[in-house]
Amino acid sequence: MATPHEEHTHAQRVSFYAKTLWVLMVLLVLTVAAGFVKMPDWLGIAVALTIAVSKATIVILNFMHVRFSSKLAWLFAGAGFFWLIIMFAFAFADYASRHWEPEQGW
Amino acid sequence: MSVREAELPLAEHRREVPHLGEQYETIEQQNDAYTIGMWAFIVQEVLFFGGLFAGYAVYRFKYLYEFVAAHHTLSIFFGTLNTFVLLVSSYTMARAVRAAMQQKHDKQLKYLLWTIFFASIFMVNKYFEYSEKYHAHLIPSYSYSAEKVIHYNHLKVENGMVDLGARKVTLEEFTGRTKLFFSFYFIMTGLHGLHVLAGIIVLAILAVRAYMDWVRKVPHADYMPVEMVGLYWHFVDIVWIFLFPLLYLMGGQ
Amino acid sequence: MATITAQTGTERVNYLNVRTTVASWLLTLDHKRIGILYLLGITFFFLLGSIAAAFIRLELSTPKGDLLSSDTYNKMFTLHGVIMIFLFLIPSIPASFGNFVLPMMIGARDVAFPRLNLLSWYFFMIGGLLAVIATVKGGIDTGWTFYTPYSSAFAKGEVSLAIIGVFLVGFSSIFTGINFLVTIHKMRAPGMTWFRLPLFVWAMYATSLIQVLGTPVVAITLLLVAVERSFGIGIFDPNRGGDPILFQHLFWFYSHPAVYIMILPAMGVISEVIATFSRRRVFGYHFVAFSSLAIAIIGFLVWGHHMFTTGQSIYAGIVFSFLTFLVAIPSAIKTFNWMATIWKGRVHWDAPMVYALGFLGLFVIGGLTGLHLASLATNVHLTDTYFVVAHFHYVMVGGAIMGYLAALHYWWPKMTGKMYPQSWAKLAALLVFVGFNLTFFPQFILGYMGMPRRYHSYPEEWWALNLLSSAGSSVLAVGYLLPAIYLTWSLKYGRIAEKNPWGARGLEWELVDTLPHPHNFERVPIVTRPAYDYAHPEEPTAIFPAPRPAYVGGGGKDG
Amino acid sequence: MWSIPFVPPTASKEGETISALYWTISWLAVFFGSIVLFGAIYLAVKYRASNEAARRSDAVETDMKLELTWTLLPLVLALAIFAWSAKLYAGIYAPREGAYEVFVIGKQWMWHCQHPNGVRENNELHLPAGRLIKVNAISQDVIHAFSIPAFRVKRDVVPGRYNTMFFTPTKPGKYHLFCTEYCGTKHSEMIGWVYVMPPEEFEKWLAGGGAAAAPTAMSLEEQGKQVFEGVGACNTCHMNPNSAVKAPDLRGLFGKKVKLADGSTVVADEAYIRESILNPAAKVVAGYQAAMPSYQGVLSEEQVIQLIAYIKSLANQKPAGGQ
Repeated sequence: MATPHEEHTHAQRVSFYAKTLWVLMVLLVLTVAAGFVKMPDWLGIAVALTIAVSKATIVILNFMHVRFSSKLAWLFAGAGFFWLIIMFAFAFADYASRHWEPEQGW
Repeated sequence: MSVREAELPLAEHRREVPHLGEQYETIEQQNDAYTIGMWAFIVQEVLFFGGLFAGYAVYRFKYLYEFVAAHHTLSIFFGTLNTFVLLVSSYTMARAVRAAMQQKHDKQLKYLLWTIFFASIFMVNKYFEYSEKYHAHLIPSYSYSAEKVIHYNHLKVENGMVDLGARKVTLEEFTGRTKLFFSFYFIMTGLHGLHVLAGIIVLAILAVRAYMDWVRKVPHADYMPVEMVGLYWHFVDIVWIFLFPLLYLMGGQ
Repeated sequence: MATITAQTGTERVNYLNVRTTVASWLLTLDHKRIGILYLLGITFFFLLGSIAAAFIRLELSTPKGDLLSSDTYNKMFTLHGVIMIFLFLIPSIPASFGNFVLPMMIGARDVAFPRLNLLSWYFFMIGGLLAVIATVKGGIDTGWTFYTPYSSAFAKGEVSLAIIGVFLVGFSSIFTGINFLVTIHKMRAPGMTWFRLPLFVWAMYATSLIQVLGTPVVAITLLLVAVERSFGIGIFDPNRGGDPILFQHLFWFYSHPAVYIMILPAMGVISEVIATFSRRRVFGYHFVAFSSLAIAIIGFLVWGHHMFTTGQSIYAGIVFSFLTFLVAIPSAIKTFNWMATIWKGRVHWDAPMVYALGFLGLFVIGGLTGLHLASLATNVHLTDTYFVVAHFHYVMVGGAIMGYLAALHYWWPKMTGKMYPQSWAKLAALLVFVGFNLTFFPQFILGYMGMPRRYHSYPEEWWALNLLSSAGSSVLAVGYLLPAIYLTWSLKYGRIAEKNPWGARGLEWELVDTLPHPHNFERVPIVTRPAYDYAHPEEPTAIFPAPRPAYVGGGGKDG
Repeated sequence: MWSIPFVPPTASKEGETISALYWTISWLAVFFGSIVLFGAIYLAVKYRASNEAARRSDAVETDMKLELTWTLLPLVLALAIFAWSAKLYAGIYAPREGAYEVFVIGKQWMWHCQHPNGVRENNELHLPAGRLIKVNAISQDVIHAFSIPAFRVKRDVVPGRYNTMFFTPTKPGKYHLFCTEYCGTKHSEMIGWVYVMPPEEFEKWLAGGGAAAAPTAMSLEEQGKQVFEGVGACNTCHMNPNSAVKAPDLRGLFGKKVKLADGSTVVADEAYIRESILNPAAKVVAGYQAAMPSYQGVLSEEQVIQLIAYIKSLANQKPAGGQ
């Protein structure tokens, strides 16, 4: 029985956290830079979201220790965002397809 | 048989780990339960903010020009600074959790205080931003006026029509739609600010407990509360990571 | 609570008499006491909602609508809707019986977070109190759906106060959901693998998934309506640039899965009751278990069938209609499996079984009329008519409340240590069944004839059917009063229940004596047999290990 | 004396097919419902504990064949119903050509219907039998729903956008009209009547200015022309050879594809024209300036509908070159 003292904890080396912070800083600079580049609206959104998603995943995996915790934590972390996608997908399916009138006598 | 004896005979392994709840058998079970419980709470928060993001996305899709005009009044400097501050506070929080896991209560206290410090900077920035908006009548209540937005974007307004370059909209409609942007701005950043405030209060409580553990040289204190608040704090940072590009940078406009 | 008279000379300690001060009840962390507190709370709100229902049926017994003014009538049906859905149906089985029985079923001493459990009860009572205050201060007339722009721009009355009340009750439901998710994952006794779990626990797991994933969206949507009312912004008000259909999307994203929060626990109870009183393991255990999960997940993809006529695009309507037909299949699987369980079983016609058969009859009618509303063309004609009212009452009252009554009669001896008169209970079940059909079947006919919902006056020719429906509702009212009478009677004068009155399998019956110990089990049991193992009555489902001091079982570790 | 009705009148072509669908689903429901209800009771009685005669076996716990049958059978039936109902649904809401168009405006607690020739009715609607009807509905305040049970059709009336539906009344008669989306205090008084008349009788009624109801004899187009030249003052720019501002020619516009300034093309239907009147800058035609002022708040919903009718009447004229 693991005595409570040397329990296994997810604590990592300091450099692990420092490197994560650096990567996040680089991505932040990237986000702001992307903000000033003139590009069509949908591309702007795509770029901004990919950078934000990558920053969020890094924070979840490294800072929130999901990388080292049980499969269940992965499941819960993923479920939240997956349900968000369900809500966005079906709501936008309605808004986007509102102008497609099926042709006559369909 | 008195009530006291009816309590469960205190199993020997409970005495060593005082913070083990009665309903749990082992400390791993309790730690896993706390982690999963916190993640369930974060899933619920993701969907709570998700509803707001869905509403914002629909109106951004419908009123792009007005939203772009309105977002120019937000200062990108403050936005970037706030993101920087929150990222660093996430880092210091992770260091605090690490220190707690290693039972180094002094370093844990230090990093908790750093986290509180950065969080307070975030709130101070927010205060400046909000007060600046208040003076510009951009708070979306009855006293809202789109003057600042028009002035800021140098938009021409003749006989009640605002010229947005690609198209023209009546002043009354323009005010309504920019007010919609600011209502989403204030609700989303306000709700996020409340979460940061709640985070500061809980961090303060943790700091006091860390100090007590440090002073009393507690051999191995329960690090789970610090890890839980860490999960909550990283989530609050993630919400801002999505808020910043969508509100302040509007994706490349 | 009445003090329980001694059983075997020395007074055994149980969760009721261990401490009997008021503070011990209001600050309790024991999941069983919180279950009882919830039971009292929801009974009070069920009474309130029923009074509103009585006024509605009285009003509709005459075409002219002369008993109540139209404004009061609107407030009555809104009150009936809000109270019955948010304050009774959603917490009814999960919060009261789930809290009471779930930990015992999986061999745990308590839920994962007892303090969060108590906080959820206080949120529930404060939210309910706010709803009552909003009613007393003038009431709201927006309907329980709070459709904008009426609720945000045109409705007078205490809408914001009622919304805060519903917001708090929503969070109480989220906390219960989080608690059960973690309890089922992490607190199962050793040996209690996922496929040895009773089906009630599977149903609770699916319900908690919906509570955690769905409720926050309605919380934020109603918050936006309240903010819109107080600051005059136009998020859902088209005159100020908003979009009312966006409100409907966000509202129904939660509110349809919410109806599965109401019915899934009842299905769990029915699986338990039918298995126990047919003395047979539930037929197709895996199918019934996974259909609970399927309902919970597909339930999130179908909300558009509430919006077929609102101008939602035709293609989105077709997608939602297709998925709505899919979500009906798991319910069909469950129903047929229940029937197959009764086939070749030894059926004991005790009171809970009579309620369960009533559930089967009414739920199947409710479920099948859902097909009329899932199919696009008939939905156009039937939506917002009394056909919809009859459909959801068949599923909610015929399904969820019959399941709730079955649970009440099944676990009553476990909760109070007393038995109730079986004959009165069966009569009550019959009365509820007959009264219910008399009340709501005419509404199907009225609905097909096009009588709109929420009308306080209607054309002359529909008088007869409405009168029949109002008459039926009085029979239903008597059917509901009977259990209240003989159950409270049994508290004082009821026969002392023996340890396993129904001869049921399962940890909560075999290992826990009639009135459970505050900590359920002396030591954590080891589960050896799967659930409903009536084929081997001699082997207990779980055994207590030899008393070794530092037993480390570690809950069902599944990673 | 109490002739209790159990079935609504069926007075439209769509109504017949939807009733057929309704009764198919109902008989399926009765069939499966009785299997479950009476089956469960029968099994519970046959296998009651006290009846030792019944053969019992604890062996069978699950039977894949049985499970598959009662999964796939309902699935197949459900998909059949789904396909049939989807087709009928498109029949009601998908746009169709050559319909007699009626404009309906719902406002708190009354219906206001307008015929193409200018006849206006409150809480009443006269329709010709046998012709395809297109109802174009909009609300001025909250969400209502225009529901005629006898035709088995219903459309939510949402403020800020046109919702349309198509049906073909067949049996002449007087049928109920209800508001079925909760809209406030007098929601249950927002009712009325729909009269279906034989075609020639309907023409006579229409020509007579709708007997009691319509004060003016002018048709919708004439009223639209009046607004076009009068309060709207649209002819200062449109179709005016010597106007200072270059504005698109509205002749031959309705129903055609229009190329917009931002490159996309859109069909000039009612919604496009209404939006171009109330918010002209939203969809600027290619090659033109966004110079037109908005008429939001200047023209009422009726006047907008009259303008649309007038512009539709110009649809078959040839646009003068060059404008």
